[in-house]
Amino acid sequence: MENLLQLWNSSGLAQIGPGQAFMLVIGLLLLFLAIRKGFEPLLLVPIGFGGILANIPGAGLAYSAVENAVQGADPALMLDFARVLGVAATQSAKELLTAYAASDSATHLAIQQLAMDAGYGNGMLYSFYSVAIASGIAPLVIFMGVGAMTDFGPLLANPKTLFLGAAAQFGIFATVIGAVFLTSIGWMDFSISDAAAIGIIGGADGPTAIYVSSVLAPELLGAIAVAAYSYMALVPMIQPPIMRALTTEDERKIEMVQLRPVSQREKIVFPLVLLIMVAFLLPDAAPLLGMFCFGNLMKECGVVDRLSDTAQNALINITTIFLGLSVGSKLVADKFLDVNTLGILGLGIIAFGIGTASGILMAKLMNRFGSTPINPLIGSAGVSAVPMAARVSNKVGLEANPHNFLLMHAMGPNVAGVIGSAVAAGVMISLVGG
Amino acid sequence: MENLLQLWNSSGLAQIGPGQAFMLVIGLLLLFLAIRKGFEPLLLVPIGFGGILANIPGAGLAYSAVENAVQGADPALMLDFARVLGVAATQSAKELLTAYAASDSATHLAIQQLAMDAGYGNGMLYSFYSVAIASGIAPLVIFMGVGAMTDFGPLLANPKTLFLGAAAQFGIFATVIGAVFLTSIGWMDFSISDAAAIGIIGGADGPTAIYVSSVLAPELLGAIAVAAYSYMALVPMIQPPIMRALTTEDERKIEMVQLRPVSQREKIVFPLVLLIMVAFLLPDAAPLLGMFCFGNLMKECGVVDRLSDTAQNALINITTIFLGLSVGSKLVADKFLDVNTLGILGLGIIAFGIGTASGILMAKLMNRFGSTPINPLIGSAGVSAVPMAARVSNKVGLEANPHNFLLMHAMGPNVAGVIGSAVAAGVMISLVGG
Amino acid sequence: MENLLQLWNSSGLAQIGPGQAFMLVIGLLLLFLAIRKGFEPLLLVPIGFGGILANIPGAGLAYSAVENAVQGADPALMLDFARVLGVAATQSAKELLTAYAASDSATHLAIQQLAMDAGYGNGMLYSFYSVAIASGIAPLVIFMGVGAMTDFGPLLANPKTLFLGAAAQFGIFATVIGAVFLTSIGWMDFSISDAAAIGIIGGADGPTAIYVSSVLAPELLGAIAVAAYSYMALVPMIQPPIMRALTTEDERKIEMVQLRPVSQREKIVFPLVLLIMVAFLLPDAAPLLGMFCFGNLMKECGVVDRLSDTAQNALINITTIFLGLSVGSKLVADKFLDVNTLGILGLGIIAFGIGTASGILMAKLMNRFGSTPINPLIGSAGVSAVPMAARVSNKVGLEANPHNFLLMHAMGPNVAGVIGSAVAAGVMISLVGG
Amino acid sequence: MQQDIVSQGVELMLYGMGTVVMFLALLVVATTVMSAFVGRYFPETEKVPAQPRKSATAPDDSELVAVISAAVHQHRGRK
Amino acid sequence: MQQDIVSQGVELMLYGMGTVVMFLALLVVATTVMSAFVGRYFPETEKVPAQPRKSATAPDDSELVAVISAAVHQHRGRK
Amino acid sequence: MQQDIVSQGVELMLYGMGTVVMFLALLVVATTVMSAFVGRYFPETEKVPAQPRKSATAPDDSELVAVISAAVHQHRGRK
Ligand code: NA
Ligand code: NA
Ligand code: NA
Repeated sequence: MENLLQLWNSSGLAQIGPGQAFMLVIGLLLLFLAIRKGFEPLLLVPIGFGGILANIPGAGLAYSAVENAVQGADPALMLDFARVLGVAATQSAKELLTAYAASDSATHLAIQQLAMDAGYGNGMLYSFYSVAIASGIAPLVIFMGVGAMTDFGPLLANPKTLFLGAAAQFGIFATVIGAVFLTSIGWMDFSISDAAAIGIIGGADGPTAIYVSSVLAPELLGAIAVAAYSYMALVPMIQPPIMRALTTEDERKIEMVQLRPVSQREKIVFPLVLLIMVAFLLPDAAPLLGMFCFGNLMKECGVVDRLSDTAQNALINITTIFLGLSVGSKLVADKFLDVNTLGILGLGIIAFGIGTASGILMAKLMNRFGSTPINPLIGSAGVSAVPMAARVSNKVGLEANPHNFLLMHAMGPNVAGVIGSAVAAGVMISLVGG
Repeated sequence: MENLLQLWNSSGLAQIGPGQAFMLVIGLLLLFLAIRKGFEPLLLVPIGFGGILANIPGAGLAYSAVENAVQGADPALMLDFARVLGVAATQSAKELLTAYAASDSATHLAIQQLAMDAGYGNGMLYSFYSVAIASGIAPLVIFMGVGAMTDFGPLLANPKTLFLGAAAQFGIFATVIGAVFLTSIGWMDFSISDAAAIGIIGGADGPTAIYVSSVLAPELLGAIAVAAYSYMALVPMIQPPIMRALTTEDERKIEMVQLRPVSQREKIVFPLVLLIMVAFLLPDAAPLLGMFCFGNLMKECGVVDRLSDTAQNALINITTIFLGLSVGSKLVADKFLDVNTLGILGLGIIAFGIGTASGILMAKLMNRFGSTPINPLIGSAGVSAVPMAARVSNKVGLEANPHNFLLMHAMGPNVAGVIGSAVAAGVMISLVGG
Repeated sequence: MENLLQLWNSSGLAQIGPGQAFMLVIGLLLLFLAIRKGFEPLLLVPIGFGGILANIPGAGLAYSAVENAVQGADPALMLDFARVLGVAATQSAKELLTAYAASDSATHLAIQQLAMDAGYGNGMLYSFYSVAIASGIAPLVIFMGVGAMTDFGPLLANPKTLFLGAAAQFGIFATVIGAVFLTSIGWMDFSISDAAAIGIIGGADGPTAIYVSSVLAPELLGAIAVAAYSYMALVPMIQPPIMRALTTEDERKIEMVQLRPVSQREKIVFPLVLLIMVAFLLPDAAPLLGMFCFGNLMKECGVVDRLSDTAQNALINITTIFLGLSVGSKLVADKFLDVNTLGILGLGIIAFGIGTASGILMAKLMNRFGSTPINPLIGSAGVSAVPMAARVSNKVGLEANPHNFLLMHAMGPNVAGVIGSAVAAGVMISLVGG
Repeated sequence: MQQDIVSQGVELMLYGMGTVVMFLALLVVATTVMSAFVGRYFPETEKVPAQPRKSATAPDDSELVAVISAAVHQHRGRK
Repeated sequence: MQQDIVSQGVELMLYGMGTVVMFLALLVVATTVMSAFVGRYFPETEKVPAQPRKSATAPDDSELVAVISAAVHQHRGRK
Repeated sequence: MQQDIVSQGVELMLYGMGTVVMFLALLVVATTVMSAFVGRYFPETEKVPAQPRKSATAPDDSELVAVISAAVHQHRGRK
């Protein structure tokens, strides 16, 4: 009988809260969007599944040993925790965790040892998160793989498109302003670090967003990653109206001159030039852009093809699986269900819109002062969201002029946008994260 | 001269004990069985090789830094150990290690620091074990890969075969009874946790057995894993006599109606249904079944094929290599050579036999009450041992009736058996492991 | 304004020192040699790139949290460090780090906690180094992959070529003498451990050199690895003059009898024979040779092809990427730019030369006493540098006699050299590392 | 050794086996309901082959076919 | 909440966007110079195809061709 | 610096080189014995090719052959 009770008490139905139930539905919804609607499935399938696992009631898969111990709420253990933390023994679970978060590393270790000795362990997803994201490694490895898949040819053929990639990052910083404004009027409660992490959604680059969040605002990482990947999937819906509103029919019809051929040697030297510039000007962007350049150099140099091949396949796939599940661990109800999450979702879409608009307006500006005509539709590709945004430019361009193939021209600002948002990430970590 | 002595003293011949010599032979025997006889070579080659490495005299590859320090037996260091552990300085090596195992995490850390400061390090296999198995990760990753290789089509076409998969798990629990009985009459010395871990051998599923052992009875893990994989390889010898004894010629001739086609959508939804049921009813099975369902969803959803492909190949292969070597580390003589190991080997084969019989008897029972005829030979496939057991059902069926192809019908109970033993694992961890 | 200053102060140009600038050039030079000249690109591309990343001023990618904290030089934190280390508060950064290195594990932990609490973290490359090399795992995994790519057929057909592989290791030990001699006359400052690690360059085997350095002389690892791989790439330039000088035209024309066919069973049993001999005679070589034999057994046994395939591809490639970047972290200016580095580079090339000569002289000696003629040119392949050295033997042989194909004959001493240097590694770790 | 390890074992068997059977029985129900629901409300409009798609290798197929075509040409050219 | 979080945000925007634009503008210069330099002093002598080489699979090609040849033979033999 | 680092080095050389030579000499003996033993008592009945089997790709062969057959058909159909 006692066993039956033990089984029932350890079952999910006996322990589920409304938040967890809601998050299970959210997880299923993400899977539906990924599988049925094709929303960035490589990330959203693992994230959605991880979100479901994280919210299994009673399993504690997304919690650390300490959090699991606090939820276990053994009175004697809680007394020990309170003693080590130096707080009153009457503190609630939430207050204990707050005191724990504020304590120093030595206290952390002592509390962890107490939790382990009492038989509590880290949940599976928490372990994945520690190894893959808290260490910073998974986004960097993915960035290396992305580098190994990126062709800088179109950018090298027309370096001026870097300006489009720069302009589109205005979406990032406009969103920072939005976040601090919402805070100043009391609707939300974001610190300047939070605001910077939220802004990076406008960079339209998944690994960069996850990397910045993991450094500046780990508690918002789940919402930021979900917003970034969802909106990247929505680029074909978000961008075209803005593109049409800001351009005239004539502008959309502009045909661009064919790109010059780019030699292999230029492609080999480019990642090194970029790396040296990062080294001299913005060391805080060195991890992200360094790994990106490394991947690209492996691809282009032609002598380490087996490494480049692995970076583009086995390694990035393995990392993606664990990155996705780890992000899912941040969808646990008591961290995700917060008014701030709504703010993040709202600000994220604004970031995409402003980035798109800035890119287009910069292209129009360059058209006014430059001699070579630029179709302003390629400006929107500067937000990155590689290669979706470039395809959108191409598609909208074809609607206006069936002989106008903008895809390769849009790939320039598209990869420039990746560099641009990594630079923005470096600046923000440098200014805010110190 | 002193150097020659140092070299000789550090050589294996000067240090080998009879147990290690015996275990080297066991390791070679496992390799022979794997390579020449085809006994589950993907696991038994690494396990056998790991077993040899673990028993290399003087190398200490399977020991932690602390164990290596205790074997080094430097008197000053042993005094320090005894002081930190709070035991008498006259304790033997074995007593010191027992006191260490019983001490709390803070003491563990202090002793480890002393051992490291004295120049002792963790052996290679010990490190592999810590990362791959003690963390729980390797069995889970393998389970994900197995999920990505599993086709639930036959099960979905005939869900009633889940009952066969349930019945065959009786082998697990009957073995628990056997283990506690042997303990109660004093022949063996198993705790209830040990008994549960031994029982899981009857689940005929390698990663589940390793996962449960690593949680409930890490010191028995080597014997349990070796038994599980050896008996899985022996399924074509163990099962047919039992199958023939419990069925009549007529029963073996029963032809089954062809399976209905199963739509892709059912296959996509099924792992989610299973996951939700696990979440609500048996959270303790969530890590195992969650990863299994995740692998299966990646396979079936059709939009993350590169992840599914990696989960089935590079990732599962890498994990298998380190899992096998890690299991081998538990074949170190002073842990493996124990009367309990004999008990485990004996109980394991009984578990397989009882599981086989239960599956067949359940099929006969269902035949009595159901309308659609079931060939009782597919009941034996319920033990899992995918896909060996299903092939055995097919083979024995063909002997009785050359037109009777049972393979696809037996795949239903076969994969049901995987779910069944993962559920059993969850129950046992929930009831015993708390 | 303050922000502009913060950005400028955090830029690389404001912080770069002459050493870092020089090392950036060295990194680019390594990349040039690897990409343009084909110098062992699989290792030197990651090493060179890692070297650049390590020397990005202000990024601290190659430093631990403690080193980064000491470079940050916050006065209050330095006072805390000095207090915990028990040294005077007036110590310089360098003296603090020396005191830290000399302190015990518990003090290490306390200092690390202080650094983390102050917001300092481990650099990316430092983390890679800890996981990949300090743990010993990466060289071992690469050795396993090399084992899975090695064909012992030519060695088994003519086991006497093992003597050539033994003789060529004299380069290792002659270099040890060179290193201690340079120390005794005061030109360099090497300990006996350092000398042993430097000697292993003469083994012409990358993973062995990295493994030995990581155990015996981690601070010299960068220079040793760069020397080892560079000279391996230079084998076609270093060896031929020595080969021609030590052999007569007639000797170079010697044609060797065709190798007997070797059965698969011999190939399966050989790694086990080697493993057992290592177990009995030289346990300290067990990690290296154990993993090597394991890889080879997986390849030859024919029943775990999917594991062997992964060990030769995805796994070795992933490991190579991180191994290379980790070695690059040791090219950080303040550790690499040292007069000892010049000594290492000089001694390394001498080691290659002596090894080559010893192999050839041993072949001539065997020719004098044996009945079967041996072309002494295959002796130089005994240094390992697989398969480059064997190709050099073949090429020089063809010059003397266009019908003389030595490649397969030279593969015997070539793989024998791998075993030989792994044995030498074991001896040195046993005698010096204890 | 506790005196009642046997009774512990029996308990474990009863509750364990009971849970396994109950869980899988519920899964039979859930699966049947799910299949009926999917079949009724979300029938697959396009014809899907009965066996699972061999799509894991899909990303390489086009490339593989190209290589093969080249190889076949080369192979013929050599004759 | 600090009273000046808005001004912090504005500052972050100004310095951040400024850095992004400056960095990418310098990169335009550096890239243009690099391309001109490479084109002038290190022109590629051999003709290189415009698209990146599909060499990632190169190490396996010979083996693949061998397997294919065998398969083609086998395939014909079966007819 | 200890005064006798040179003698330490010489010792390391003597013992080290001695061990290497001895170990490999024993390995020559062991290998020769092993080959003789295997050749006498466990000769391979089936004819095995001299070069190592290219079996690393074996698990995929059947699939590969299927793909190839399809490709060849497709290739021909296109003509
Ligand atoms: Na971007
Ligand atoms: Na089972
Ligand atoms: Na060597």
